[in-house]
Amino acid sequence: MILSLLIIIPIAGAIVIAFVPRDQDNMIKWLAVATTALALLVSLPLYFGFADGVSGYQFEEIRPWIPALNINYHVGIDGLSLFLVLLTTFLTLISVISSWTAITDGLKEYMACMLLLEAAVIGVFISLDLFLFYLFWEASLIPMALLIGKWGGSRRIYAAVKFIIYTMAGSTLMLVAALVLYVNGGTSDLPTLVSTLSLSQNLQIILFFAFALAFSVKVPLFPLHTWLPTAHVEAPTAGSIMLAGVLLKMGTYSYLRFAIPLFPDAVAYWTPLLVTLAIIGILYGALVALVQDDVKKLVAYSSVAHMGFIVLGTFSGGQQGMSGAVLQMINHGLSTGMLFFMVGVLYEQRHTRLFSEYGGIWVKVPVFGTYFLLAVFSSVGLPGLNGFVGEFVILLGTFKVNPIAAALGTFGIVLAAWYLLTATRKVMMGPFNEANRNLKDMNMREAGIAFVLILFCFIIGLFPNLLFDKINPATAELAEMISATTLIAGQ
Amino acid sequence: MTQLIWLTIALPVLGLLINGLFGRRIGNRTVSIIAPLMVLLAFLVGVGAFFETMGRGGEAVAVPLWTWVTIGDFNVPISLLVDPLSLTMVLVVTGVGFLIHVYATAYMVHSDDHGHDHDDRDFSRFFTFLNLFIASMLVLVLGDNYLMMYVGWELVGVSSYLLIGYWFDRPSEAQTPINLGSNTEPVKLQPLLSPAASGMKAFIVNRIGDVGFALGVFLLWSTFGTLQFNEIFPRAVEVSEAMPSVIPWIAALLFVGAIGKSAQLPLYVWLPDAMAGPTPVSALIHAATMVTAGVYMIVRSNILYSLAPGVSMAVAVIGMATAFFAATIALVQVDLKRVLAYSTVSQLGYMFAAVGVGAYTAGMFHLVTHAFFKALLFLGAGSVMHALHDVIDIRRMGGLKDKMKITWITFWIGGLALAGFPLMSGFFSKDEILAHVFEASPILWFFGILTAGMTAFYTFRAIFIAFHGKPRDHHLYEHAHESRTPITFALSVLAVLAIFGGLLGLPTFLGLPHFLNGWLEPVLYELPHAAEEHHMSFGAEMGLLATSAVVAVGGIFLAYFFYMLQPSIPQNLARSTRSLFALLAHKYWIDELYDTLFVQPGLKLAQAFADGLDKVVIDDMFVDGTARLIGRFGGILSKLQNGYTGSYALATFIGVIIMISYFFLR
Amino acid sequence: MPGQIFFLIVAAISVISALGVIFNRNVVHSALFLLLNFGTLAVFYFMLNAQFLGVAQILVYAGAIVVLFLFVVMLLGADLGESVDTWLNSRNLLLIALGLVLLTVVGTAVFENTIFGAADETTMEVVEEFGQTQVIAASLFTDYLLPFQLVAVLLSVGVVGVVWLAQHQQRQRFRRIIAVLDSTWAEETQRPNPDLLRVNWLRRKALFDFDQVEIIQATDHQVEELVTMVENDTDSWRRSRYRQMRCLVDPDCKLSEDTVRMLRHTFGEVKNLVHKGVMA
Amino acid sequence: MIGQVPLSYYLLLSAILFAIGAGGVLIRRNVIIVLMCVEMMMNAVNLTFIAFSRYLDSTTGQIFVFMIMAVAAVEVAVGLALLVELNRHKDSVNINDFNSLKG
Repeated sequence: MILSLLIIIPIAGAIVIAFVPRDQDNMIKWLAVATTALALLVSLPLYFGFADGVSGYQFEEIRPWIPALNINYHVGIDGLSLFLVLLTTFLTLISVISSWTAITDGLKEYMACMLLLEAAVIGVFISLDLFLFYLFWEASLIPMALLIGKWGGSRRIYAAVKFIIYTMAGSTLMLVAALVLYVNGGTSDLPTLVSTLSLSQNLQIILFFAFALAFSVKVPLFPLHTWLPTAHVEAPTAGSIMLAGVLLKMGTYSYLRFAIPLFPDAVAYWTPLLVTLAIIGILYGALVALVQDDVKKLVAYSSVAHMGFIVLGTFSGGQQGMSGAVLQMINHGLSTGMLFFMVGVLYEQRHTRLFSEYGGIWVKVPVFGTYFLLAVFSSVGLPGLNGFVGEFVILLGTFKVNPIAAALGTFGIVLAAWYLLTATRKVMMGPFNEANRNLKDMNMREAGIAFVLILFCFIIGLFPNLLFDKINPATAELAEMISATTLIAGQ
Repeated sequence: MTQLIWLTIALPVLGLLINGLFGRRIGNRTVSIIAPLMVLLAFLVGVGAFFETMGRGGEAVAVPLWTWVTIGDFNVPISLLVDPLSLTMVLVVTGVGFLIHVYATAYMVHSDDHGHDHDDRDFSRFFTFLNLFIASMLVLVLGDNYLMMYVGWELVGVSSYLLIGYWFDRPSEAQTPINLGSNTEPVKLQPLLSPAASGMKAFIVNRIGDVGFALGVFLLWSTFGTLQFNEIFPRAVEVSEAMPSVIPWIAALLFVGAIGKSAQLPLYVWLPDAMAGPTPVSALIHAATMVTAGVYMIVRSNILYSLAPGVSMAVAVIGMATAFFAATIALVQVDLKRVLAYSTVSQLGYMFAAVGVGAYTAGMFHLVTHAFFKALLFLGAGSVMHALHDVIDIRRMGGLKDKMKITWITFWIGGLALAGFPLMSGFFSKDEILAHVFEASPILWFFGILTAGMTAFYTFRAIFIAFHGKPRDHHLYEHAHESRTPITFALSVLAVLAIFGGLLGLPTFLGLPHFLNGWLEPVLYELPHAAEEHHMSFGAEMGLLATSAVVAVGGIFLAYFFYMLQPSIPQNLARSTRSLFALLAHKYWIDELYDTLFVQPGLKLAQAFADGLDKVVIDDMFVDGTARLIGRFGGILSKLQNGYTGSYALATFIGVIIMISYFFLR
Repeated sequence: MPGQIFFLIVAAISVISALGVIFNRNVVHSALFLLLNFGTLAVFYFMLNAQFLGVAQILVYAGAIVVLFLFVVMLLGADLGESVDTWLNSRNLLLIALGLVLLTVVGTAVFENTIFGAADETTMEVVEEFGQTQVIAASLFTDYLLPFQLVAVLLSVGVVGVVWLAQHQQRQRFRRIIAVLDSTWAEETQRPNPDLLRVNWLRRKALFDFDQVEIIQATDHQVEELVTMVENDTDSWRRSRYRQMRCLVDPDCKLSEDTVRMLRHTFGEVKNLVHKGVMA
Repeated sequence: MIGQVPLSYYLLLSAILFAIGAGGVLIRRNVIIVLMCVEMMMNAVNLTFIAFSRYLDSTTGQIFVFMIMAVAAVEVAVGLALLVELNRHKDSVNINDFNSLKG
């Protein structure tokens, strides 16, 4: 019952907020915080109650949804989605608290959108039925587009429209593929489909392409990524945190949940292309990030690079790569979420994101500086922090199968260091830029959020097994599923 | 005590947390007590473990802490390895580290013009990062698998980035051109990089090396299936027979990491710029400890390098080439710290030459002695800088020996040790390396001896210019004064170590005890069919000893002759060989070369990607392009809706006719 | 045979009157021809034994609808139709051709196949009771009751619609609407004179059809908000008018030069507001 | 006397009337005339209905005509009201002036 609760609570919260009179700002804020906190509390037993070393879905619930078409509301989680759900509830709470003073007009709709977004995203992560998944996949677009469209920057309408149409165009093919699967398999239930399905190799390749297109837009994989910078630049701080922290993971997670198990034979066919695009994404994202003059654009392109790593891990074929990819999703959520939060803190005081406006502010805001530096190090992959574990394991897994790709990927971390440290130098170091003279340091609220975020980074960095013990069974199953078919495919 | 070895890491981390979180509140005095205290305690734990290991006969003990990562068959525990090699490094790191911490407590206090002192602005931040470095270095040396070593590898890289960029708001300073006499036009020098820029440069160049190291670790795992030292080394021989090409690849990749970290050719460029950081940092990180990580790595994986003779020879060649190359640049440097920086690069070259030819103990021996006298020299330079208000250009010094007695004497001792003056620690370690190198290949030995001469020359060039002769800048000279006790205490302890360091490894052919050989013996894996130890004849050994002594003394005398007796010679010589002099002064234009070869093209490519490919091609042409296309297509359709009811009626009418004729005429 | 001759005569009259309705300059004459046409149809209904409908035809069509036409013609004074020669342009010739095509098709269809057993030349004796009003009323109020009610509803809706349309006229029509940015106003709109409406945009904060912008007392941020909203206006009619619109800025309302640059970029011209009277 | 007229005559006549009505709608630009022609088209259809009802001996046709009459009446009423409203706005009766509803 917990999983359905996780969807019901945010929606209920949104409805309650809808009834609060418009001018009661404080009440709305506290209601939103209460709802998200409750959702986080409800999601905690998922971690503690999760049985280690057991493959297969846990906390499963099946209820008839459209009995006539044999489609039912089937939800459940396993190693892949457990931490993504926790990440979602956690980041939403952080986003709500971080937009305490940032949002002034239309606070009611803002908080409602935030809660609905949380519900939709959790839905995506826990649904085990193709159409339920598709429903939540599309549902998550609306609140995000509203967040960008209403509370965004100057070109927000363009960014919101581009965001919707880009993702929508990608996922229409997926719907068609889902229908084909439904027709062939007789049901849209994922576990049964995976076990009973036996499609021809060519059909699998085509269907995989349809699914892959939808997910690649969301990841975003190299050629389909241009919506991300515009969306990030225009989105409000909390919007960016949610977009980077959680929405991007829907793409990579769906690869692991739907594309690979449903079409194992097609994986061998598509892996070279996807790995190449991932590598390009890593190097290209890093290079372009180097010359950005807008901090948010830089972090957006860094997300493209980091997600490239995750795709590289997913298609590394080995269990190490996959587990690393799942862990890296969490890490990217935390470190990029924190980076956006930090940029948001600056934006709230200076209302600008251009590097030229900043410089040498570490003197003026030491606490902010330290947290910003820790966030950068987590993103660069400094050992002891979470980024390192994920990246190392992904590259390790990839090296066993494809040394050249691993070499290029490893070179990617040099570029990552280059553009992130350049950004640090432009913002924090160098001669003090007088424009920032009345910049105030982080207040208790912001420092609290930053501390919690970096604390989790350290915990994952020092004790990754806390997560790996739960992720490994699921990725073991996936890895053996692929290796079985690749053997058959005689590769 | 061995089981408590994890304390050596935990203590600095504790210091780091205390100073970091409560630095401002507990005041600078307490900060400057906590930091050195932690390192001292770590040192004491190290000494305890040392005696225990001595008692145990040097046999390794693993201290597991917790399993870090387990995914399928990839399992990496966090555990510390206590064996002679790691203990040597622990003692060097914590010992020299402690002295430098004590030195820093006084060094980071600046006295302004009218005499009263005030602490550096972020006093606690400096000591936090210093403790962070000690902790990361100990993780590197104590780790008992390659992943822990890699973790330490990156952590020291980060702490060096933080420490170099400590004065992050200082701009880059211009260097006064070198004048070569009245009528010739002076040689202009590029401005020194700002601390922030050199910090970043250090981190990125290190990271390029780390890429090689990481790939080596991946290759290790994919061939051996594990990263534990005690599981890899025993099976190394049998694996190298099974897959002959793998071990050389692993050795080469790991060596790339060593090049990056220990500033060998071609990735040495970051070390000279790292002098922008405070002097204690240069002493600790860029002389004694971090840069020696590469040597430690090769000595640790000695079996891999012994099984890959080709790569080992390459290591030796690169080492010696770096030694020679760096020594030539050091000859003409005008900045005291940069002279010492290039000397460090050169001495590291020696160590790599040693381990390259298989003389692992000689490499370690030189590493230890170098740590002592090079730290001493750096601290001496720091003390001089401190006294002269951060002026480090030797052309503005002179005659300081009367003003700064202790610094002068200790600097002399350090200089003698570095030059390899007989009976000093440097002499024994460098001579042992040269002996082994001679055994391997006389050509390398020849370069080695040449570099030794040059080392002696540039060391004493700096000493004579700075301490002897007439003061060149009277205002500075008036103001110079001896540094306070913590500095002089550190200098004198290091001076003692520099003198008696040699006792660790007296030449065996004279029948004298070589402590290090015995001590490191359990760590070194003997090749089963290794060629038996072919001893050079006694005469040859003696001859080598004599030549290196003569070369050292000759270098010192030459410097004395150039700068004390005939001060005009250097200027005339420089003027006559102007092009060569300018080449050396500009460090063979290497920095500019890298800039034009890698940095600028990288930025241009990035710009092309960002504006060209990203904005125009993908964004405009495909994304917005299709949008515009559909928009235009929609426009055409909308023309049909022209608002005249008449045309609508006509359309319906035509439709009716078509339907009727279809039905009736079918 | 006499029946057929009578039929042909009446048919000729109705066709001629139909053509009369179309090819007539004067609308009133067309209306009268239409009346004649309806009359001939009523005659046909009688011939076909649909007496009730014949009477209904005369009452409804001839009586009510034609009269309504005449009434509207008189109301609007649209007595001058367009000149004849404009009819025979290319488009109309095409229509005539199409009309002929339709006729031939229907004609052939009618003559070729017999229609559902209706014998062509059957001589139908007069069935006395057929077509009587009682018969129609019987079926109307039994199996067609629902349509009957629906027609009632339709008629009432029609009436309501017409009444509303007619009543709609009294709404005031302003000659000019000005969007004003003045934080000193309390109320949202001011009407200095009947056909001038000044709306304080700061209060309304939404887009509406305005002809001019006056910035009297507003901050840079508020002006920027207006410009952003105007930029994102999706109403194509309004978008086309912004370029020609005037924007008057009160000299003592200090705006930063990049706000003024933004205004100049959005509106046609930006001038200083000269205080003629109290209100421009 | 009345019965001799065959059904096809009536159908042909209503077709002609319908065609004239349609022609009128397409050719004329005066809205009132257009409305009149629409009325004519409707009457042509009524005639067909009644002719069929007479020859097929069923009253359904007549019921239908009854309905059509009601619709026609309402249609004219609303049409003219709209015309009056539009006329006040554009003070012209030419159908092509009312073209603001365009793409």
